[in-house]
Amino acid sequence: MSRLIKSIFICMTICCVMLAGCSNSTTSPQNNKGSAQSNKEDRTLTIGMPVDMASFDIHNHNTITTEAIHVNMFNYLFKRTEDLEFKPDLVDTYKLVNDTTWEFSLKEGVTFHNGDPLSSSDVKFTLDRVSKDQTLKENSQYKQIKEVKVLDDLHFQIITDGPQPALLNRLSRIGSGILPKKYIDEKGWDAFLKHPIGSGPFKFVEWKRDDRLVLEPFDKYYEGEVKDWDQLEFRKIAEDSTRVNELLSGGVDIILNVPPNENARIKNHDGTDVTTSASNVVGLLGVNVDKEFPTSDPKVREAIDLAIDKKAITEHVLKGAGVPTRTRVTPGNFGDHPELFNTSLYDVKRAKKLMEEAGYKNGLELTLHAPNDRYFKGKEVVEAIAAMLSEVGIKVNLDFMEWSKFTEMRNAGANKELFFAANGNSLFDAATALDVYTTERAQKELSYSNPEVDTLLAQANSNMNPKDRLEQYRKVQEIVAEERPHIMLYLQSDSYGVSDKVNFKPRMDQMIFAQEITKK
Amino acid sequence: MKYFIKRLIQAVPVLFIISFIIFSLVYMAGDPVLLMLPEDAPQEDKQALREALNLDEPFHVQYMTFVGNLMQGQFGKSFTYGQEALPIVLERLPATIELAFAAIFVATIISIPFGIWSATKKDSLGDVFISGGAVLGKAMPNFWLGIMLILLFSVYLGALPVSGRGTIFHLILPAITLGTGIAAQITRLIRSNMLDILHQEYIRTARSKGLKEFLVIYKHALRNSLIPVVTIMALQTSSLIGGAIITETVFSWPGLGQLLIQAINTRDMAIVQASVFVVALLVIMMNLLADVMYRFLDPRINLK
Amino acid sequence: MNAVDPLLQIEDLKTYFYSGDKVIPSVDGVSFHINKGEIVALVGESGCGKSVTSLSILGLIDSPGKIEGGRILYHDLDLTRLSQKEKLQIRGKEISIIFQEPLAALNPVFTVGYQIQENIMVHERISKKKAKAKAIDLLIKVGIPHPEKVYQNYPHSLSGGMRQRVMIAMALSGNPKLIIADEPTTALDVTIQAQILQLLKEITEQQRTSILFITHDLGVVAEIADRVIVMYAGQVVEQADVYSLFDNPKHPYTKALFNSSPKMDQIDEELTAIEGAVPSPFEKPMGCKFHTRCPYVMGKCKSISPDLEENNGHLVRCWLSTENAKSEVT
Amino acid sequence: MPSLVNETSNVKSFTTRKRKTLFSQIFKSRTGVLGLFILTLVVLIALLAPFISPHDPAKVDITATLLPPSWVEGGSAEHLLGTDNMGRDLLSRIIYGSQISLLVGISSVVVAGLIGVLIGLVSGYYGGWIDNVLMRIVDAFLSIPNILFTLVILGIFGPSLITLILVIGATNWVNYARIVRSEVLSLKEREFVKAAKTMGVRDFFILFRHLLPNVVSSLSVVSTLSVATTIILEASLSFLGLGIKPPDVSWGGILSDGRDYLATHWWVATFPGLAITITVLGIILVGDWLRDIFDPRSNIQNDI
Repeated sequence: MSRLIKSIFICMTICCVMLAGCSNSTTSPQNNKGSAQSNKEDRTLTIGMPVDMASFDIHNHNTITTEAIHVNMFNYLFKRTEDLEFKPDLVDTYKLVNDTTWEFSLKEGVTFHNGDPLSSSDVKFTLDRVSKDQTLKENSQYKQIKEVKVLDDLHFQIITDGPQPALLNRLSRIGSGILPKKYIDEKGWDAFLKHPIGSGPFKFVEWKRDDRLVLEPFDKYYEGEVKDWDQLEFRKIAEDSTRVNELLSGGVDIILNVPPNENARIKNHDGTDVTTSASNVVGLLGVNVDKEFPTSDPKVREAIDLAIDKKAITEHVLKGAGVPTRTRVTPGNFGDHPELFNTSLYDVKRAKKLMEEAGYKNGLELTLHAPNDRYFKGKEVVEAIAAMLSEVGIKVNLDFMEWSKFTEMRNAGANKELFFAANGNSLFDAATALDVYTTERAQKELSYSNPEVDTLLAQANSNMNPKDRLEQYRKVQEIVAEERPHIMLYLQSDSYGVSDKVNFKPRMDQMIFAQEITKK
Repeated sequence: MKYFIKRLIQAVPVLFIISFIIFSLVYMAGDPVLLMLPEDAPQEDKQALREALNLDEPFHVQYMTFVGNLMQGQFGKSFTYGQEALPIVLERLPATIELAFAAIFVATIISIPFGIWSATKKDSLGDVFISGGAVLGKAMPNFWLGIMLILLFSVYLGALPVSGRGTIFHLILPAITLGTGIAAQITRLIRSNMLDILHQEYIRTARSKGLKEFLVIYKHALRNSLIPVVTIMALQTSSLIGGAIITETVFSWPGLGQLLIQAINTRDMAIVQASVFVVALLVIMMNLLADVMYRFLDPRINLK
Repeated sequence: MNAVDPLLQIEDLKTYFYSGDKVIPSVDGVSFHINKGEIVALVGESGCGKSVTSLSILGLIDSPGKIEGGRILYHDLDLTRLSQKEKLQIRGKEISIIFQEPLAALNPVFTVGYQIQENIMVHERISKKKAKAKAIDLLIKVGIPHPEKVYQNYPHSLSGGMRQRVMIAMALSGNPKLIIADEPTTALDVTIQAQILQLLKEITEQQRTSILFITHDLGVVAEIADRVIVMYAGQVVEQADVYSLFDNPKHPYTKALFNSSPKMDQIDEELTAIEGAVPSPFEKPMGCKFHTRCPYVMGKCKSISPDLEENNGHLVRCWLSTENAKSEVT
Repeated sequence: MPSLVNETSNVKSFTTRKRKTLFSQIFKSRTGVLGLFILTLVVLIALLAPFISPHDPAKVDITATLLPPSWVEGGSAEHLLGTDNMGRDLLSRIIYGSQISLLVGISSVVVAGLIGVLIGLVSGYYGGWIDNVLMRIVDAFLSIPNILFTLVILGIFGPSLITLILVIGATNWVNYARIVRSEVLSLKEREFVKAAKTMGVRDFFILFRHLLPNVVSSLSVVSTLSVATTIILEASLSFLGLGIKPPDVSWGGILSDGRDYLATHWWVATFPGLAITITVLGIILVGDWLRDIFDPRSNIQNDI
């Protein structure tokens, strides 16, 4: 008994001494940390992400930040260049055999991280999995692929269910990273998830969930081993201020999603800067045009559009990190409509008049749903909109919801007049952006249906003539801007905090190609 | 030993009740199938999955299945991770426990000297400051303190890492953040215990032996006043883990708290169930330990 | 004074307590002495200042109390003027104390053996092993069976008598010249009480240790004491050797004590039979402190406090006996 | 028992006996007075919010965001404490925020109190298997950390003012149940209850007329401190994104909004943080003081 207490005392004394030691060493931490870092961490590129990677199942997630990591481990058949042109990656040559058959040849000498060569059968395995298994989240983007035919080790054909003008877009985005068939066949899918291998410039070291993913350069990468870094770390730092502080204190080299209000702090700090890049994420208000709601009246929708000062929002709320837009298909995407971009309508007087004409002289009460903590400055934007709408006599009841509740509600079509969303476009093609206006997809959350739009989109989606296709998409955008099932607000841009120690140029598609990031 | 077994047996119905609470919550959460399948999955698939998950059975049947699985340590697959939930939860547990222990350690080294000083110098300026600080420590929201500490120690002084888990340095700020509240409480507890004990006759006896005042206080008085403190510390497990959820978010600490918050946001109920159950089990075990320890530390109570 | 060989001499001791702006003179000008090898009993009701007197000797008066005046001479040393360090050398070594309630006075979380050993090791440079052996010797000396076993025990697992023996062993461990026994038998039943008294007697005889025996039980006083000091409301009211006091108690308070005291073989009780209550410590009466309860009260008693007057080695603080003495003389 | 301890404690009880009226008790404790003063002030602010608030707390002005307090360079007299990230007047928001924060704090305590007192009374009075079952339920609730429980429920049902109050109430009742039960256990052995029983007074009457009034004092201590806990809990929930939703304003909400601006625009988070800290401080002081009055040696722990 007495010995027990004695031992507790001794333990505590030891701990005290230890802590005293710690606190002593922390008084001279600069050299302490400096020395540790200069030896080891200087050759480590650390990137602070707002969310953890979702999974190594590249077919079963739809988060861009996860793809941004995966591009370092897996190769696509095609790669988007910085200007968002398509460039063959694993593919050497390709040709269109007929409207539904494409033929490809693979580059020679590409190997997976375990040394196995990458061949046509790996491509078939990968694309078959995502196009056949309907439970996968990416299935809808790949079910157009009817069959993958292996011709030989380096040659294969892709046969689609109809003309697929956007096939190359599909082959260069989430879900298209080529997986190692042999490795997965031998070890099983779960083993792959625990220790994934790809053919990319970096290979897997470890993943501590909610903490960090560690990669290291792959020495036999077909374009040559990455020399600037010994290690690549993606750290999850959810809290905005913590992420910024981590950058300022030198804990990470690059951070994503810099909140606008922190721009000045990062810029004024020695050794860090902010760089921005346009994205293709558009903030918008979804409008339920169902008869039961006043928003079924086009005048009300127009009044709402006119009452919102998008310029003020981008300037004051987003602090410059956004551009007003009237369409979802913004520059950099196929089918963009330059006339509807970087412009907005704002006319409070006319909005008031429209409200009067629509019979809401004494005001109107609307509900605006918005998800919690999901979109960039979403809460502030929505609050600003509510304030602006109150100027024209529209009282907005804000309904902030959990993300899961929010999606559930929209899937069920249970949303009321308005909801706020910010949608991206991983395909960089108008097809995905405008698909939501088809009667099939719009009937629930938007209650919107326009036969002309349906026809135009159906034609465009299988139109192999790019010029006609462009015109069809532009026409749809004009109709949408007029009828307003969505009231477009702004195209948001992404801000990155970057340490002066690295060269980093953000990309519009938000991918982080670490081999392109170099040391200064 | 007998007592220990008795307490252990008492814990069984408690675990059942917890399983019932957890199950009811999830039952009320509604149909998970919508979240588990893609939006446009065909109706047949949804129905098939519902049947596979027994979701069409009445409440009590579903509950019995749940308890059956639970006894085998199965909470179902997490749909975000695509794995059995329990191993995922257990994988995070060490990080949270590490943080909790560090916080208790911080709380101990702050509260013992402060509590004693406060009691021996009752009503002095120091006592007023310590007592005031203790109340303040409880009144401050945790996350506020955490962010302030980061700004001060990491950004302005550059002395400690901002976030993440790794070296002992990474542990210091989160441990202080989480430990402050407990330190405040224990300081108050030690102070009032010491005040009580310093008036005990055996303290006078110790003095009458010619013992130095230091020994009188740190040996005779402290050992007595620590007995309830040890118990209280173990009983703090519950609020400690609660506080860890917030601290982990501020410091990006990859523990149970962050996992849970995410699981709640994505409605990954398997993870939610598993983590709540694991936490509850942990708390029950710590309470048991507290009880046993109390009996062990205090020779006045006979171990039967 | 007829001190042959005074070990301890208290002169005009004043120990006051403070509460807010009030002063409580718990010990108000007490003087007496203790000779070598002598057992002196200090008698009085609860709150009369006996315990405060004993704690003053050891310098154990806690704030808000303070020794405000007088001297406590131990040999030639004034204990009231010692530094903290010097006090530590006196306590447990030269003068030790036995408290009334051994269960409260022993630290519950240490073994009794350790607590005795601790006292030895504070005052002697001695190895742990030797200290332990010495502690066990002491346990044998105070008549504890299975001392090795008892050494390992915690106070709560011992009987009341055993605990008090442990306390005595602890008090003896420094070979003190003076033991203050603060009602050491009050909490014990009669047979154990007798044994403990016997033990204390034996110790004084063997080691020529003096004992200041504090009690309210006149039966115990008769059993053990050589000399008796009666205190009331912070003052000594009567002092005499045990025979002269028992034969001829002079102060009305002492007389009242005798009247209310239970007989030797009766179960010990608090002395409640005296009319009235001890005066409030805040509002001590003018004049003789006992006049509010005294059956022989005179006009003079209410205004002027009598002095302690000696008559044949018998000291009394009472106008009545002063008058009597005067009348005897004249 | 003539000992020093007794003499001094006699002195103490003598003084307390002399002036034991509640009114003078208040002013005996300086910290108690301070606490009471703070509380009164906060309650007054909450009640008078529409009259003393200089602006509409929801009035957004995106051209005047993040203005500093008026005494800082760049501040305007228009906005005494500056504006937040949406250009809303911070002072007005804090004034109005007191309403929701107090409302959540007090109503959830009422909810918890009602459930807890009822269960505690029944459990303690009837004993036996009822007590056993109820206490196991209490154990189960105790083993799930409060904030975790609240988070899960709010995650499932979505946070609104009403759910928040109900959920916090439904998870906090155990404290009351335990305290009431233990008090009832000792009370029911007392003469007046036994007498009532033998006289055939109905249980309902004994419970509510005889037992309830006797547990009010300890209840008042616990519930006071619970209000403080709840205010902090609400802030923590806001921080985790599950607190009060706009347009309702709570201190926790303002504080949590302001955390992104701590490094650049300190006032946005500092003032609501101060409001919480000061209010909680006041409540704790009052709670401590109530405890001292009702039961100086009580073992009620306030677990914040």
